[in-house]
Amino acid sequence: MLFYLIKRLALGVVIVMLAVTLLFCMIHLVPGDPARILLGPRATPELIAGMSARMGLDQPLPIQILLFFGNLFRGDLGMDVITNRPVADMVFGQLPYTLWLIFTAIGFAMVIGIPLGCYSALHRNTLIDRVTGVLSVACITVPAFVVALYSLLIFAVTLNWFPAVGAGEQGNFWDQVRHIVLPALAIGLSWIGYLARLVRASMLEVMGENHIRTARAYGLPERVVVFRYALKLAVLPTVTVIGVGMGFLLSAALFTEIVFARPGIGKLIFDSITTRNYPVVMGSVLVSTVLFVISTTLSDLVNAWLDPRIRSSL
Amino acid sequence: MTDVLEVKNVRVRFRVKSNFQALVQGIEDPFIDAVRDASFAILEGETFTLVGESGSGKSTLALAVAGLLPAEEGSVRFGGAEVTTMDHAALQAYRKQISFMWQNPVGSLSPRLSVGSLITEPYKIHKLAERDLKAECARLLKMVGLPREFSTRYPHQLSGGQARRVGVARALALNPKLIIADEPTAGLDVSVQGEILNLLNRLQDELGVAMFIITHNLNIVRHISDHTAIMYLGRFVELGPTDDIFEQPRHPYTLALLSANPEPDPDAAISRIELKGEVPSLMDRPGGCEFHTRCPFVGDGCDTNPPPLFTVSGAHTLTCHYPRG
Amino acid sequence: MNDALLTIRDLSVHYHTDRGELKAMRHVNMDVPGGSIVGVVGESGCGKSTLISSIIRLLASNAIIPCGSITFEGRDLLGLSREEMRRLRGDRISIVFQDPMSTLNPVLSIGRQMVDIQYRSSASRAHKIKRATEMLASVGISDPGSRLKQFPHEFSGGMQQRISIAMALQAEPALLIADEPTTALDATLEVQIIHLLKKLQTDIGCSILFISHHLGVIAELCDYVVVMYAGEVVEEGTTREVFHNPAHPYTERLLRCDPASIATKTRSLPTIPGEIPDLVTLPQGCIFKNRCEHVMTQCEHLVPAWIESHSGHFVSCHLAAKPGND
Amino acid sequence: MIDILRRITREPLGMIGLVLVVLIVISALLAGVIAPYDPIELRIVDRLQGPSAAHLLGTDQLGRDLFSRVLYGGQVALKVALISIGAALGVGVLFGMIAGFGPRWLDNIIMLFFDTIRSFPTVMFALATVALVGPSLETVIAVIVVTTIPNYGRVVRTQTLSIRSNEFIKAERAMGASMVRILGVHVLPNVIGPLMILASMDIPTVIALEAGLSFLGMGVKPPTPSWGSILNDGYTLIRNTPWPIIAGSIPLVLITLGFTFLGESLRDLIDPKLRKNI
Repeated sequence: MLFYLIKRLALGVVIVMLAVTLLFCMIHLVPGDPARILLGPRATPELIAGMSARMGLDQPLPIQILLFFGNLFRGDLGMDVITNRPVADMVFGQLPYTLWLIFTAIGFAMVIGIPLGCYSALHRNTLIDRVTGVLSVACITVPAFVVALYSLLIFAVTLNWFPAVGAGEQGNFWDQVRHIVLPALAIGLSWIGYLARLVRASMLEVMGENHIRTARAYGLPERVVVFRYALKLAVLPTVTVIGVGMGFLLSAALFTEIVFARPGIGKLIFDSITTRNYPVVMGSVLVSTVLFVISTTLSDLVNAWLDPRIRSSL
Repeated sequence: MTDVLEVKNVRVRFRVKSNFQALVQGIEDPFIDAVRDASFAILEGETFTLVGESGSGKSTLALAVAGLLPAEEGSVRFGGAEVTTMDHAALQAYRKQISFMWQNPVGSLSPRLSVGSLITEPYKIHKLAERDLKAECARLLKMVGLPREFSTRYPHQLSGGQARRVGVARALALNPKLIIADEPTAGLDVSVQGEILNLLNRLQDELGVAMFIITHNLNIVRHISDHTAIMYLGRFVELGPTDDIFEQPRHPYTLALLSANPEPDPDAAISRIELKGEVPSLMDRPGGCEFHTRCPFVGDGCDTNPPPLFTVSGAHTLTCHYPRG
Repeated sequence: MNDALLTIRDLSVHYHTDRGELKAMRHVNMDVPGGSIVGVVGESGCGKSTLISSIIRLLASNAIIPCGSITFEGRDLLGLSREEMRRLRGDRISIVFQDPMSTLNPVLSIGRQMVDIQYRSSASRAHKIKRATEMLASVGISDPGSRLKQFPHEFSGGMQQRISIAMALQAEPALLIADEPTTALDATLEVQIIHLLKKLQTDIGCSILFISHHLGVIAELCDYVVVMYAGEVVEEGTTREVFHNPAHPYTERLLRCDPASIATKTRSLPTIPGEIPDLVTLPQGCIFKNRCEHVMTQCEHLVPAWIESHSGHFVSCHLAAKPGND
Repeated sequence: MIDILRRITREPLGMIGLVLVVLIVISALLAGVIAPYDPIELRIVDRLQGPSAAHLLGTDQLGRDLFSRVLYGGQVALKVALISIGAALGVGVLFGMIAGFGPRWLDNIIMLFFDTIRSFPTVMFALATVALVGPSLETVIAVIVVTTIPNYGRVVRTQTLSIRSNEFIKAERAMGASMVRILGVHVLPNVIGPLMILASMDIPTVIALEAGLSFLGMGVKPPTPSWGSILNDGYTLIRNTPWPIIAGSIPLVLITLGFTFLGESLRDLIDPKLRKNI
């Protein structure tokens, strides 16, 4: 178990390092000098050289990467070239907003999606199952930013039920809740459909397995068969999917943060890209990558905790 | 008669732990021996059968013989040539002279190919496609007793017995000198098992091909085999002419296997020999005689001394401290 | 066999398929007397699994039962409500399935599962655990107390089958259905399981409906035998009668082609040529006619009746119906 | 093939999917014929009109006919979807089969790269790339190809691994068949079916991604019409008129629904066991 954990963490570190290296290579390989792009066409060569030095771009590529990792170990993600603030402060200042948004969205999707999927599986081919099925597909297929636009249009602009922009007043819990409803809905809607379908499919599969037949053959009440014997197995794939889904969640969060002008890591990335602020882009992408690695590792651990077969093969 | 195949002291090892895991968990040997010290020979045109239960290493030995798994030690000689040290080209030539029939009748046929393409697959692999493949296909189908129309069917449209026949036809395609058949009757009904065994017998009579059959069912062996070896935990425990083994089984394990398939007669005196417990793990082989943990006739020294080789008569040998009979 | 525990009369089961109605089981009659072991023999496609599923009423959703009755302890199982049927399962009727590896829930411990199925009892949890421990010990699992905490995958196939038997017999049912319980196991383990079943049956005094394709095992274990072919019961009687005087040509051929029954070496083993007929488009007349050596004119059109050729020995064959043929 | 088509049309959802897909594909292809106006022609006089007989979906802030822009936007969406999925499929199949069939170390390396690419949230990766290279259709396609390869690669690898342990592959090996022959004749035909279904269900995802990037102003360059840029116009005009949002989202939702329904009925017909989360 400990061996597995160490292996997973080592792999995660390798993936993050590889990702950073790839990004550096990309910056280096694509035509155009980031410093020149940042400063605009009328910048003097001296200015550009100065900016290159500030961004660390005057060093050879391997040195740049090494320097970046060296700073990383000290918790330093570099400096924002425009405001001269540490990137780490900026990123970690924005991160809680995004995390709250993602957790609210996924929590809300789980609370609705999983029971819906179970219900559909157990009442297969009934009207409700079919309606849920079609609605789930519809939910999955509508992109998050379209949902965001419509909820903004309907609930914020037209009906004026919820605020349209921002994350709410610091320290005012209810205001923050009011501000998170629409963005979380925008992200979570497709996940409701996704989880409902996933749980339905895996529930149907589990209900067809031999051990469920055994449980029924021993006369266990259907309630016990479903909730104790089948459900635990049926949610296993959900854990993996949510773990891997961190990437999609972050992408969706980016759109909703922009649409609702909400602070967060997605908005930070977008804003720094429009201002060509590379250190901030770099830092935010790195943090997102780390988030992804953490969430997949966590989901594997939860799976191992839920499934003794995985646990003992570790 | 000359040997087609001669196997001497073959040992096959599998890695079960990575070196790192072994180091962390303090295991000295990250390998297990799936086959230990196996020696036998197959004469031209005769059938040799290997009997053993799951985990006995019988299939592993067959794969090593076919050059599909490396042997750690020992030699496999086919027509005088050493198989274990062959390079790629020599192995390809070797594979033209042997054919391997796999356990699962339907599962060993590529699901998206028609029976016709399946049977002529060996010609295409060995670039002998200039032959008239249609005629070859018809000839092979006739040999195994399937109508010509079968060449357009697909594996999932075949019954187990029919699929097995297709497998036999494919095995015969390149006129091999040796056919290795892993559980040729597995998954087939009793009434169909007879058909397949009869087919193999008939083909052997007609073509003079040598056969190496692997099975867990000692009772089918009597009718098809010239020599038989019984394997337990990767070792031969009894080896000899089939008739001798059936007339005078001497190893307790052989006796147990024979009695495990009782006659279908309610009045027959049932003298089933019940073995204790289960097959030990290969990672934790018992000391002394490796069978002593399950043997009903265990005696002094069985748990400490390796059993001696005991010769019953001629080629009939076994390893046991206290042979029965 | 009037004191029958389980009586099946004229039972048919069909499945709705894309190709049409698959008549998997037709007009089946059989009895399981109390305290006896009844073997059901047949090759693949004979309807053994349909028979079991219909007794415990866990048929696939596309199955229909056009006719017949299953009487168990005086009650018609087909007439029971789902809830009544559920109450019987695991209490009066229990079952051991073929593939031990997939029979037990992989994410719940053995102890949890064994305690769960005692949900009917009002005994304390400690008492239930004690009962489970006793059951495990009685099927020959050493150190049962601590093994209750383990999960199915931590046991070998033979051990898992022992656990399944322990669970099935925990409530001391009147009828145990054993669906090829040894097919997935090695021959030397099969012996152990057979002996175990026999011993437990004597201890508990239940009946066993033992399904197998293995004639030798049936001969050794069973008091009565039922022979099935292509969805029909073709012969039924005491094991001794059926094995010594097979009245149906299929039984007779099946007994002949078992390689175990042929003690002398032969290069040409007896077989039953031909294939099982398609159960969607059933042929007229006798179901076995296309593979029968003794096929006669009436076999072509007339379905043979279910007749008693000797006392307690039933068969459905035109040969047996001929006067003076027995 | 015709049989599959007939069976799809028998299912209501499959039929709806098919009709939607055919409708949108045809209208995109024939945009030049159907569209009543030039999609990039400015007519400031007509700006911000609601739907009318002249402008079915109204006009945007520059007076451009939204219906015409939606039709032409379909061309962009389909082009991006087909090219990028086709390319990603090709590369993914190749690497997936190599990973699944090749030696263990090669598998590990390929999987490490797949995992690394997967760890970038797609949109952030796309934005970073666009920021470096500048927005264009080619950049969008390249980004989508790079980020989708691991999806297909992983599916192909899993399938190859499970096929590899089948006896029929062992049988081919024992007969001495070459690696190329085993992969091409025996593995590929068994992998490609489920993969095509996955790909057809990915088309909506890719179209949504293109629209998303264009929405952020990081996709196609204006004034080229794209559903995403129409939505972006709608976002900036949200307090003035709802029509650009409605116009941009309708085709997006319809085509995603169409391909999803079609893909799902295909999957249910051909391979009911295939699940989205492989």
